[in-house]
Amino acid sequence: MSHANISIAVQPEPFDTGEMYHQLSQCTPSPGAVVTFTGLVRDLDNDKNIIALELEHYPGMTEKSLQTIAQQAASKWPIQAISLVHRIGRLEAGHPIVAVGVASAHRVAAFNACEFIMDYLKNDAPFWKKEIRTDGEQWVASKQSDVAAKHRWQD
Amino acid sequence: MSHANISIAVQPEPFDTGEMYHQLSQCTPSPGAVVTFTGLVRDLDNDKNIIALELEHYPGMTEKSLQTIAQQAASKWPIQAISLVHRIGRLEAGHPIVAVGVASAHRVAAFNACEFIMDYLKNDAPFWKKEIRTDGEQWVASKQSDVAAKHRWQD
Amino acid sequence: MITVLFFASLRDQLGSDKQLINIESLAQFIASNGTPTEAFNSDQLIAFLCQNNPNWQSVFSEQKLFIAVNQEIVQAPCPIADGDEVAFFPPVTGG
Amino acid sequence: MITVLFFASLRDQLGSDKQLINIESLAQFIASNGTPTEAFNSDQLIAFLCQNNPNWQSVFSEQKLFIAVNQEIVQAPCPIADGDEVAFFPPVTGG
Repeated sequence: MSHANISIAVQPEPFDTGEMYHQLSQCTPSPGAVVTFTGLVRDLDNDKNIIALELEHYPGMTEKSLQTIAQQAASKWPIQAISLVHRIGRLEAGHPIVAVGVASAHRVAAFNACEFIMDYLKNDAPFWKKEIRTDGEQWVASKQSDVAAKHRWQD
Repeated sequence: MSHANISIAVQPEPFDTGEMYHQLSQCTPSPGAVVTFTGLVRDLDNDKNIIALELEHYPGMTEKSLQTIAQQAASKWPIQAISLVHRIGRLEAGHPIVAVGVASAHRVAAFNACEFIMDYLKNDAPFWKKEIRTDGEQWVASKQSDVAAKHRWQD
Repeated sequence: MITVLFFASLRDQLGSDKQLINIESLAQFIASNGTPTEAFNSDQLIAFLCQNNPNWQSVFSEQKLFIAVNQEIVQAPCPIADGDEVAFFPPVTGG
Repeated sequence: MITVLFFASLRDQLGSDKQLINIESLAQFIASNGTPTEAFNSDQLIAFLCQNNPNWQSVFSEQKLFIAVNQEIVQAPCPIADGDEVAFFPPVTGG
Protein backbone atom coordinates (compact mmCIF):
# COMPACT_ATOMS: atom_id res chain seq x y z
CA MET A 1 0.00 0.00 0.00
CA SER A 2 1.38 3.37 -1.00
CA HIS A 3 1.26 6.35 1.35
CA ALA A 4 1.19 9.00 -1.36
CA ASN A 5 -1.08 11.95 -0.73
CA ILE A 6 -3.49 11.90 -3.71
CA SER A 7 -5.76 14.80 -4.65
CA ILE A 8 -8.26 14.50 -7.55
CA ALA A 9 -10.61 17.20 -8.89
CA VAL A 10 -13.04 17.21 -11.85
CA GLN A 11 -14.52 20.67 -12.20
CA PRO A 12 -15.97 23.25 -14.59
CA GLU A 13 -13.95 26.04 -12.91
CA PRO A 14 -10.55 27.12 -14.26
CA PHE A 15 -7.46 26.05 -12.29
CA ASP A 16 -3.83 27.18 -12.06
CA THR A 17 -0.95 24.71 -12.45
CA GLY A 18 1.36 27.32 -10.87
CA GLU A 19 -0.69 27.04 -7.68
CA MET A 20 -0.61 23.23 -7.92
CA TYR A 21 3.20 23.41 -8.15
CA HIS A 22 3.39 25.64 -5.06
CA GLN A 23 1.35 23.17 -2.99
CA LEU A 24 3.38 20.15 -4.13
CA SER A 25 6.71 21.89 -3.50
CA GLN A 26 5.63 22.51 0.10
CA CYS A 27 5.15 18.79 0.88
CA THR A 28 6.64 17.51 4.13
CA PRO A 29 9.36 16.30 4.02
CA SER A 30 10.57 18.58 1.20
CA PRO A 31 10.50 16.62 -2.07
CA GLY A 32 13.62 16.53 -4.24
CA ALA A 33 11.59 16.71 -7.46
CA VAL A 34 8.26 18.12 -8.62
CA VAL A 35 7.04 17.45 -12.18
CA THR A 36 3.90 19.07 -13.58
CA PHE A 37 2.15 18.39 -16.86
CA THR A 38 -0.49 20.76 -18.20
CA GLY A 39 -2.62 19.98 -21.23
CA LEU A 40 -4.12 23.09 -22.83
CA VAL A 41 -6.56 23.80 -25.64
CA ARG A 42 -4.20 24.37 -28.55
CA ASP A 43 -4.57 27.44 -30.68
CA LEU A 44 -7.29 26.66 -33.15
CA ASP A 45 -5.65 28.86 -35.78
CA ASN A 46 -5.22 26.02 -38.24
CA ASP A 47 -8.98 25.60 -38.29
CA LYS A 48 -10.68 28.97 -37.98
CA ASN A 49 -14.07 27.26 -37.82
CA ILE A 50 -13.43 25.93 -34.31
CA ILE A 51 -14.81 28.26 -31.65
CA ALA A 52 -14.28 26.17 -28.51
CA LEU A 53 -14.10 22.66 -27.04
CA GLU A 54 -16.82 21.10 -24.90
CA LEU A 55 -15.70 18.43 -22.39
CA GLU A 56 -18.24 15.77 -21.36
CA HIS A 57 -17.59 13.14 -18.70
CA TYR A 58 -19.23 10.26 -16.80
CA PRO A 59 -19.89 11.68 -13.32
CA GLY A 60 -18.95 9.23 -10.59
CA MET A 61 -16.88 6.95 -12.80
CA THR A 62 -14.51 9.76 -13.79
CA GLU A 63 -13.31 10.43 -10.25
CA LYS A 64 -12.99 6.69 -9.48
CA SER A 65 -11.04 6.12 -12.66
CA LEU A 66 -8.60 8.98 -11.97
CA GLN A 67 -8.14 7.80 -8.37
CA THR A 68 -7.32 4.28 -9.60
CA ILE A 69 -4.78 5.59 -12.12
CA ALA A 70 -3.07 7.79 -9.51
CA GLN A 71 -2.92 4.89 -7.04
CA GLN A 72 -1.39 2.63 -9.68
CA ALA A 73 1.33 5.24 -10.30
CA ALA A 74 1.96 5.61 -6.57
CA SER A 75 2.36 1.85 -6.21
CA LYS A 76 4.87 1.64 -9.11
CA TRP A 77 7.18 4.49 -8.02
CA PRO A 78 8.17 6.10 -4.69
CA ILE A 79 5.86 9.12 -4.72
CA GLN A 80 5.07 11.63 -1.98
CA ALA A 81 2.06 13.38 -3.52
CA ILE A 82 -0.04 13.46 -6.69
CA SER A 83 -2.42 16.25 -7.72
CA LEU A 84 -4.74 15.84 -10.69
CA VAL A 85 -7.35 18.29 -11.94
CA HIS A 86 -9.44 17.99 -15.11
CA ARG A 87 -11.90 20.55 -16.39
CA ILE A 88 -15.31 19.78 -17.85
CA GLY A 89 -17.66 21.97 -19.86
CA ARG A 90 -16.76 24.64 -22.40
CA LEU A 91 -13.10 25.61 -22.95
CA GLU A 92 -11.59 28.28 -25.20
CA ALA A 93 -8.15 28.17 -26.91
CA GLY A 94 -5.20 28.60 -24.55
CA HIS A 95 -7.11 27.40 -21.49
CA PRO A 96 -5.82 24.47 -19.41
CA ILE A 97 -7.82 21.23 -19.71
CA VAL A 98 -5.84 18.97 -17.39
CA ALA A 99 -2.94 19.20 -14.97
CA VAL A 100 -1.02 16.41 -13.25
CA GLY A 101 1.62 17.19 -10.63
CA VAL A 102 3.87 14.66 -8.87
CA ALA A 103 6.21 15.23 -5.93
CA SER A 104 8.91 12.66 -5.16
CA ALA A 105 12.35 12.40 -3.63
CA HIS A 106 13.70 11.44 -7.08
CA ARG A 107 13.31 12.97 -10.52
CA VAL A 108 12.99 9.74 -12.53
CA ALA A 109 10.10 8.55 -10.32
CA ALA A 110 8.35 11.94 -10.62
CA PHE A 111 8.71 12.00 -14.44
CA ASN A 112 7.61 8.39 -14.88
CA ALA A 113 4.57 8.72 -12.61
CA CYS A 114 3.44 11.92 -14.32
CA GLU A 115 3.74 10.40 -17.82
CA PHE A 116 2.09 7.15 -16.71
CA ILE A 117 -0.90 9.04 -15.29
CA MET A 118 -1.36 11.04 -18.50
CA ASP A 119 -1.01 7.95 -20.72
CA TYR A 120 -3.63 6.06 -18.70
CA LEU A 121 -5.94 9.07 -18.38
CA LYS A 122 -5.93 9.48 -22.17
CA ASN A 123 -7.10 5.87 -22.61
CA ASP A 124 -9.18 5.00 -19.55
CA ALA A 125 -10.76 8.12 -18.01
CA PRO A 126 -14.30 8.72 -19.33
CA PHE A 127 -13.98 12.18 -20.89
CA TRP A 128 -15.05 13.12 -24.40
CA LYS A 129 -14.17 16.26 -26.36
CA LYS A 130 -16.48 17.94 -28.83
CA GLU A 131 -15.48 20.78 -31.16
CA ILE A 132 -17.93 23.66 -31.25
CA ARG A 133 -17.65 24.97 -34.80
CA THR A 134 -19.14 27.78 -36.78
CA ASP A 135 -20.63 25.04 -38.99
CA GLY A 136 -21.90 22.77 -36.20
CA GLU A 137 -20.50 20.35 -33.61
CA GLN A 138 -18.03 17.50 -34.09
CA TRP A 139 -16.91 14.81 -31.61
CA VAL A 140 -13.11 14.46 -31.49
CA ALA A 141 -11.75 11.07 -32.60
CA SER A 142 -9.42 9.08 -30.31
CA LYS A 143 -5.77 8.74 -31.35
CA GLN A 144 -3.89 5.48 -31.92
CA SER A 145 -0.74 7.15 -30.56
CA ASP A 146 -2.43 7.41 -27.15
CA VAL A 147 -3.09 3.67 -27.12
CA ALA A 148 0.57 3.02 -27.96
CA ALA A 149 1.70 5.43 -25.22
CA LYS A 150 -0.21 3.41 -22.61
CA HIS A 151 1.08 0.06 -23.85
CA ARG A 152 4.73 1.00 -23.28
CA TRP A 153 4.12 0.69 -19.50
CA GLN A 154 2.78 -2.85 -19.79
CA ASP A 155 5.89 -4.91 -20.51
CA MET B 1 17.73 24.54 -37.20
CA SER B 2 15.08 24.66 -34.51
CA HIS B 3 12.97 27.76 -33.93
CA ALA B 4 12.30 27.09 -30.25
CA ASN B 5 12.37 30.12 -27.97
CA ILE B 6 15.11 29.27 -25.42
CA SER B 7 15.61 31.16 -22.15
CA ILE B 8 18.54 30.30 -19.81
CA ALA B 9 19.34 31.85 -16.41
CA VAL B 10 22.05 31.07 -13.85
CA GLN B 11 21.46 33.19 -10.77
CA PRO B 12 21.87 33.47 -6.99
CA GLU B 13 18.32 34.86 -6.64
CA PRO B 14 15.35 32.57 -5.89
CA PHE B 15 12.95 31.81 -8.73
CA ASP B 16 9.37 30.55 -9.03
CA THR B 17 8.48 27.59 -11.27
CA GLY B 18 4.82 28.68 -11.05
CA GLU B 19 5.78 31.90 -12.79
CA MET B 20 7.82 29.94 -15.38
CA TYR B 21 4.72 27.83 -16.09
CA HIS B 22 2.59 30.94 -16.59
CA GLN B 23 4.99 32.35 -19.16
CA LEU B 24 5.28 29.07 -21.09
CA SER B 25 1.51 28.53 -21.13
CA GLN B 26 1.11 31.96 -22.76
CA CYS B 27 3.29 31.07 -25.78
CA THR B 28 1.93 31.98 -29.20
CA PRO B 29 0.43 29.88 -30.72
CA SER B 30 -1.04 28.29 -27.56
CA PRO B 31 0.93 25.11 -26.79
CA GLY B 32 -0.97 21.87 -26.24
CA ALA B 33 1.40 20.75 -23.48
CA VAL B 34 3.61 22.35 -20.85
CA VAL B 35 5.89 20.19 -18.68
CA THR B 36 7.91 21.61 -15.79
CA PHE B 37 10.54 19.92 -13.66
CA THR B 38 11.73 21.47 -10.42
CA GLY B 39 14.65 20.09 -8.42
CA LEU B 40 14.61 21.20 -4.78
CA VAL B 41 16.92 20.83 -1.80
CA ARG B 42 15.48 17.76 -0.11
CA ASP B 43 14.70 17.85 3.57
CA LEU B 44 17.96 17.21 5.35
CA ASP B 45 16.19 15.49 8.24
CA ASN B 46 17.98 12.22 7.72
CA ASP B 47 21.27 13.99 8.41
CA LYS B 48 20.76 16.65 11.07
CA ASN B 49 24.36 17.82 10.60
CA ILE B 50 23.61 19.35 7.19
CA ILE B 51 22.77 23.06 7.45
CA ALA B 52 22.61 24.03 3.77
CA LEU B 53 23.96 23.36 0.28
CA GLU B 54 26.42 25.61 -1.53
CA LEU B 55 26.28 25.58 -5.35
CA GLU B 56 29.48 26.46 -7.26
CA HIS B 57 29.65 26.80 -11.04
CA TYR B 58 32.03 27.70 -13.90
CA PRO B 59 30.88 31.16 -15.01
CA GLY B 60 30.72 31.47 -18.80
CA MET B 61 30.87 27.75 -19.49
CA THR B 62 27.72 27.06 -17.46
CA GLU B 63 25.47 29.23 -19.61
CA LYS B 64 27.02 27.89 -22.86
CA SER B 65 26.59 24.33 -21.69
CA LEU B 66 22.92 24.82 -20.75
CA GLN B 67 22.25 26.59 -24.06
CA THR B 68 23.80 23.65 -25.97
CA ILE B 69 21.72 21.10 -24.05
CA ALA B 70 18.48 23.05 -24.64
CA GLN B 71 19.27 23.39 -28.36
CA GLN B 72 19.94 19.65 -28.63
CA ALA B 73 16.52 18.95 -27.08
CA ALA B 74 14.85 21.43 -29.43
CA SER B 75 16.45 19.75 -32.44
CA LYS B 76 15.31 16.26 -31.33
CA TRP B 77 11.64 17.09 -30.62
CA PRO B 78 9.11 19.65 -31.92
CA ILE B 79 9.36 22.27 -29.16
CA GLN B 80 7.93 25.79 -28.97
CA ALA B 81 9.81 27.10 -25.94
CA ILE B 82 12.28 26.03 -23.26
CA SER B 83 12.96 27.85 -19.99
CA LEU B 84 15.81 26.80 -17.73
CA VAL B 85 16.92 28.44 -14.50
CA HIS B 86 19.59 27.18 -12.08
CA ARG B 87 20.52 28.76 -8.78
CA ILE B 88 24.06 29.20 -7.49
CA GLY B 89 25.29 30.04 -4.00
CA ARG B 90 23.81 28.99 -0.68
CA LEU B 91 20.50 27.08 -0.57
CA GLU B 92 18.44 25.88 2.40
CA ALA B 93 16.18 22.78 2.54
CA GLY B 94 12.96 23.07 0.54
CA HIS B 95 14.33 25.72 -1.83
CA PRO B 96 14.34 25.16 -5.61
CA ILE B 97 17.76 24.54 -7.19
CA VAL B 98 16.78 24.09 -10.83
CA ALA B 99 13.69 24.35 -13.01
CA VAL B 100 13.20 23.25 -16.61
CA GLY B 101 9.98 24.06 -18.47
CA VAL B 102 9.07 22.93 -21.99
CA ALA B 103 6.11 24.02 -24.13
CA SER B 104 5.13 21.94 -27.16
CA ALA B 105 2.10 21.06 -29.25
CA HIS B 106 2.43 17.46 -28.02
CA ARG B 107 2.83 15.94 -24.57
CA VAL B 108 5.33 13.20 -25.46
CA ALA B 109 7.71 15.77 -26.99
CA ALA B 110 7.39 18.04 -23.94
CA PHE B 111 8.05 15.18 -21.48
CA ASN B 112 10.99 13.80 -23.48
CA ALA B 113 12.66 17.19 -23.94
CA CYS B 114 12.30 18.05 -20.25
CA GLU B 115 13.79 14.72 -19.11
CA PHE B 116 16.55 14.89 -21.71
CA ILE B 117 17.58 18.37 -20.53
CA MET B 118 17.72 17.27 -16.89
CA ASP B 119 19.68 14.09 -17.71
CA TYR B 120 22.26 16.05 -19.70
CA LEU B 121 22.42 18.90 -17.17
CA LYS B 122 23.19 16.39 -14.40
CA ASN B 123 26.17 15.05 -16.37
CA ASP B 124 27.51 17.94 -18.44
CA ALA B 125 26.71 21.31 -16.83
CA PRO B 126 29.56 22.56 -14.62
CA PHE B 127 27.85 22.87 -11.23
CA TRP B 128 29.14 21.38 -7.98
CA LYS B 129 27.26 20.94 -4.70
CA LYS B 130 28.86 21.20 -1.29
CA GLU B 131 27.16 20.32 1.99
CA ILE B 132 27.61 22.90 4.72
CA ARG B 133 27.64 20.82 7.91
CA THR B 134 27.86 21.51 11.61
CA ASP B 135 31.11 19.50 11.49
CA GLY B 136 32.58 21.13 8.37
CA GLU B 137 32.05 21.08 4.59
CA GLN B 138 31.74 18.11 2.24
CA TRP B 139 31.62 18.03 -1.57
CA VAL B 140 28.72 15.94 -2.88
CA ALA B 141 29.74 12.84 -4.92
CA SER B 142 28.33 12.32 -8.42
CA LYS B 143 25.86 9.46 -8.93
CA GLN B 144 26.25 6.56 -11.35
CA SER B 145 22.46 6.59 -11.89
CA ASP B 146 22.79 10.04 -13.50
CA VAL B 147 25.32 8.69 -16.00
CA ALA B 148 22.95 5.84 -16.88
CA ALA B 149 20.02 8.28 -17.25
CA LYS B 150 21.96 10.23 -19.89
CA HIS B 151 23.04 7.12 -21.79
CA ARG B 152 19.46 5.99 -22.45
CA TRP B 153 19.12 8.86 -24.99
CA GLN B 154 22.18 7.73 -26.95
CA ASP B 155 20.95 4.61 -28.77
CA MET C 1 -33.53 -3.17 -12.71
CA ILE C 2 -30.45 -2.54 -14.82
CA THR C 3 -29.47 1.06 -15.53
CA VAL C 4 -27.93 1.50 -18.97
CA LEU C 5 -26.10 4.75 -19.81
CA PHE C 6 -24.86 6.10 -23.15
CA PHE C 7 -22.32 8.89 -23.55
CA ALA C 8 -20.94 11.33 -26.11
CA SER C 9 -21.30 10.45 -29.82
CA LEU C 10 -23.04 7.16 -28.97
CA ARG C 11 -25.75 9.03 -27.03
CA ASP C 12 -26.22 11.38 -29.99
CA GLN C 13 -26.47 8.44 -32.43
CA LEU C 14 -28.97 6.53 -30.26
CA GLY C 15 -30.92 9.63 -29.26
CA SER C 16 -30.94 8.33 -25.67
CA ASP C 17 -28.73 8.86 -22.62
CA LYS C 18 -30.34 6.29 -20.32
CA GLN C 19 -32.47 3.15 -20.39
CA LEU C 20 -33.92 1.40 -17.35
CA ILE C 21 -34.20 -2.32 -18.08
CA ASN C 22 -36.61 -4.48 -16.15
CA ILE C 23 -34.82 -7.69 -15.24
CA GLU C 24 -37.86 -9.89 -15.96
CA SER C 25 -38.21 -8.49 -19.47
CA LEU C 26 -34.53 -9.19 -20.11
CA ALA C 27 -34.84 -12.73 -18.70
CA GLN C 28 -37.88 -13.42 -20.91
CA PHE C 29 -36.05 -12.14 -23.99
CA ILE C 30 -33.08 -14.36 -23.27
CA ALA C 31 -35.26 -17.40 -22.52
CA SER C 32 -37.09 -16.86 -25.83
CA ASN C 33 -33.67 -17.23 -27.51
CA GLY C 34 -33.14 -20.60 -25.74
CA THR C 35 -30.49 -19.47 -23.24
CA PRO C 36 -30.72 -20.20 -19.47
CA THR C 37 -31.87 -17.11 -17.55
CA GLU C 38 -29.72 -17.27 -14.41
CA ALA C 39 -26.87 -15.26 -15.94
CA PHE C 40 -26.83 -12.39 -18.42
CA ASN C 41 -23.99 -10.89 -20.32
CA SER C 42 -23.41 -7.62 -22.11
CA ASP C 43 -23.92 -9.11 -25.60
CA GLN C 44 -27.39 -10.25 -24.54
CA LEU C 45 -28.13 -6.83 -23.10
CA ILE C 46 -27.18 -5.20 -26.42
CA ALA C 47 -29.34 -7.69 -28.33
CA PHE C 48 -32.27 -6.84 -26.03
CA LEU C 49 -31.76 -3.09 -26.48
CA CYS C 50 -31.64 -3.53 -30.28
CA GLN C 51 -34.79 -5.66 -30.30
CA ASN C 52 -36.64 -2.76 -28.64
CA ASN C 53 -34.94 -0.18 -30.90
CA PRO C 54 -34.24 -1.87 -34.25
CA ASN C 55 -32.33 1.13 -35.67
CA TRP C 56 -29.73 0.78 -32.85
CA GLN C 57 -28.36 -2.46 -34.34
CA SER C 58 -26.12 -0.71 -36.85
CA VAL C 59 -24.96 1.85 -34.28
CA PHE C 60 -23.73 -0.91 -31.94
CA SER C 61 -22.22 -3.09 -34.65
CA GLU C 62 -20.40 -0.44 -36.68
CA GLN C 63 -17.96 0.94 -34.11
CA LYS C 64 -15.62 0.05 -31.29
CA LEU C 65 -17.40 0.75 -28.00
CA PHE C 66 -16.24 0.63 -24.40
CA ILE C 67 -18.38 -1.03 -21.71
CA ALA C 68 -18.21 -0.08 -18.04
CA VAL C 69 -20.07 -2.14 -15.45
CA ASN C 70 -20.60 -0.35 -12.16
CA GLN C 71 -18.17 2.35 -13.36
CA GLU C 72 -15.29 0.01 -14.22
CA ILE C 73 -14.22 -0.67 -17.80
CA VAL C 74 -14.62 -4.38 -18.66
CA GLN C 75 -14.06 -6.59 -21.69
CA ALA C 76 -17.18 -7.74 -23.60
CA PRO C 77 -18.95 -10.06 -23.23
CA CYS C 78 -19.04 -9.57 -19.48
CA PRO C 79 -21.55 -10.85 -16.91
CA ILE C 80 -24.32 -8.46 -15.86
CA ALA C 81 -26.54 -8.78 -12.78
CA ASP C 82 -29.70 -7.17 -11.50
CA GLY C 83 -28.89 -3.75 -10.00
CA ASP C 84 -25.86 -3.12 -12.22
CA GLU C 85 -25.09 0.22 -13.86
CA VAL C 86 -23.92 -0.55 -17.41
CA ALA C 87 -22.43 2.22 -19.54
CA PHE C 88 -21.62 2.15 -23.26
CA PHE C 89 -19.39 4.81 -24.79
CA PRO C 90 -16.95 5.51 -27.63
CA PRO C 91 -13.15 5.60 -27.02
CA VAL C 92 -12.35 8.38 -24.55
CA THR C 93 -10.68 11.63 -25.64
CA GLY C 94 -9.92 13.56 -22.44
CA GLY C 95 -6.66 15.11 -21.27
CA MET D 1 49.59 32.22 -22.38
CA ILE D 2 47.36 29.32 -21.36
CA THR D 3 44.82 29.93 -18.58
CA VAL D 4 44.28 26.87 -16.41
CA LEU D 5 41.28 26.76 -14.05
CA PHE D 6 40.45 24.34 -11.22
CA PHE D 7 37.00 23.96 -9.65
CA ALA D 8 35.27 22.51 -6.60
CA SER D 9 37.02 19.68 -4.70
CA LEU D 10 39.94 19.71 -7.13
CA ARG D 11 40.59 23.39 -6.37
CA ASP D 12 40.49 22.63 -2.64
CA GLN D 13 42.93 19.71 -3.06
CA LEU D 14 45.39 21.72 -5.18
CA GLY D 15 45.02 24.90 -3.14
CA SER D 16 44.77 26.86 -6.41
CA ASP D 17 41.92 28.06 -8.60
CA LYS D 18 43.98 29.40 -11.50
CA GLN D 19 47.40 29.09 -13.13
CA LEU D 20 48.70 31.23 -15.98
CA ILE D 21 51.11 29.17 -18.08
CA ASN D 22 53.71 30.88 -20.24
CA ILE D 23 53.76 29.12 -23.58
CA GLU D 24 57.58 29.23 -23.87
CA SER D 25 58.02 27.58 -20.48
CA LEU D 26 55.66 24.80 -21.51
CA ALA D 27 57.45 24.38 -24.86
CA GLN D 28 60.83 24.15 -23.10
CA PHE D 29 59.50 21.56 -20.67
CA ILE D 30 58.14 19.42 -23.49
CA ALA D 31 61.36 19.76 -25.55
CA SER D 32 63.37 18.66 -22.52
CA ASN D 33 61.31 15.45 -22.59
CA GLY D 34 62.23 14.88 -26.25
CA THR D 35 58.84 15.73 -27.82
CA PRO D 36 58.41 18.15 -30.73
CA THR D 37 57.13 21.54 -29.51
CA GLU D 38 54.68 22.50 -32.27
CA ALA D 39 51.70 20.81 -30.59
CA PHE D 40 50.78 20.35 -26.93
CA ASN D 41 48.18 18.14 -25.36
CA SER D 42 46.41 18.07 -22.02
CA ASP D 43 48.55 15.20 -20.65
CA GLN D 44 51.68 17.31 -21.24
CA LEU D 45 50.04 20.27 -19.56
CA ILE D 46 49.27 18.14 -16.48
CA ALA D 47 52.86 16.83 -16.44
CA PHE D 48 54.13 20.43 -16.56
CA LEU D 49 51.82 21.53 -13.74
CA CYS D 50 52.95 18.59 -11.62
CA GLN D 51 56.63 19.30 -12.25
CA ASN D 52 56.10 22.79 -10.81
CA ASN D 53 53.95 21.45 -7.96
CA PRO D 54 55.20 17.93 -7.15
CA ASN D 55 52.42 17.25 -4.60
CA TRP D 56 49.80 17.68 -7.36
CA GLN D 57 50.83 14.42 -9.04
CA SER D 58 48.74 12.23 -6.75
CA VAL D 59 45.76 14.59 -6.91
CA PHE D 60 45.66 14.31 -10.72
CA SER D 61 46.34 10.58 -10.89
CA GLU D 62 43.98 9.37 -8.16
CA GLN D 63 40.60 10.50 -9.49
CA LYS D 64 38.44 10.82 -12.57
CA LEU D 65 38.62 14.44 -13.78
CA PHE D 66 36.80 16.30 -16.54
CA ILE D 67 38.69 18.60 -18.91
CA ALA D 68 37.08 21.55 -20.68
CA VAL D 69 39.00 23.46 -23.37
CA ASN D 70 37.57 26.88 -24.11
CA GLN D 71 34.50 25.93 -22.07
CA GLU D 72 33.68 22.71 -23.88
CA ILE D 73 34.14 19.29 -22.31
CA VAL D 74 36.69 17.21 -24.27
CA GLN D 75 38.24 13.75 -24.01
CA ALA D 76 41.86 13.57 -22.75
CA PRO D 77 44.44 13.72 -24.18
CA CYS D 78 43.26 16.66 -26.26
CA PRO D 79 45.28 19.26 -28.20
CA ILE D 80 45.94 22.58 -26.48
CA ALA D 81 47.06 25.81 -28.12
CA ASP D 82 48.36 29.19 -27.00
CA GLY D 83 45.48 31.36 -25.77
CA ASP D 84 43.31 28.43 -24.66
CA GLU D 85 41.34 28.36 -21.43
CA VAL D 86 41.75 24.88 -19.95
CA ALA D 87 39.65 23.81 -16.97
CA PHE D 88 39.99 20.71 -14.80
CA PHE D 89 37.19 19.65 -12.51
CA PRO D 90 35.59 16.63 -10.78
CA PRO D 91 32.34 15.08 -12.09
CA VAL D 92 29.55 17.65 -11.94
CA THR D 93 26.76 17.47 -9.36
CA GLY D 94 24.29 20.21 -10.28
CA GLY D 95 20.55 20.03 -10.80
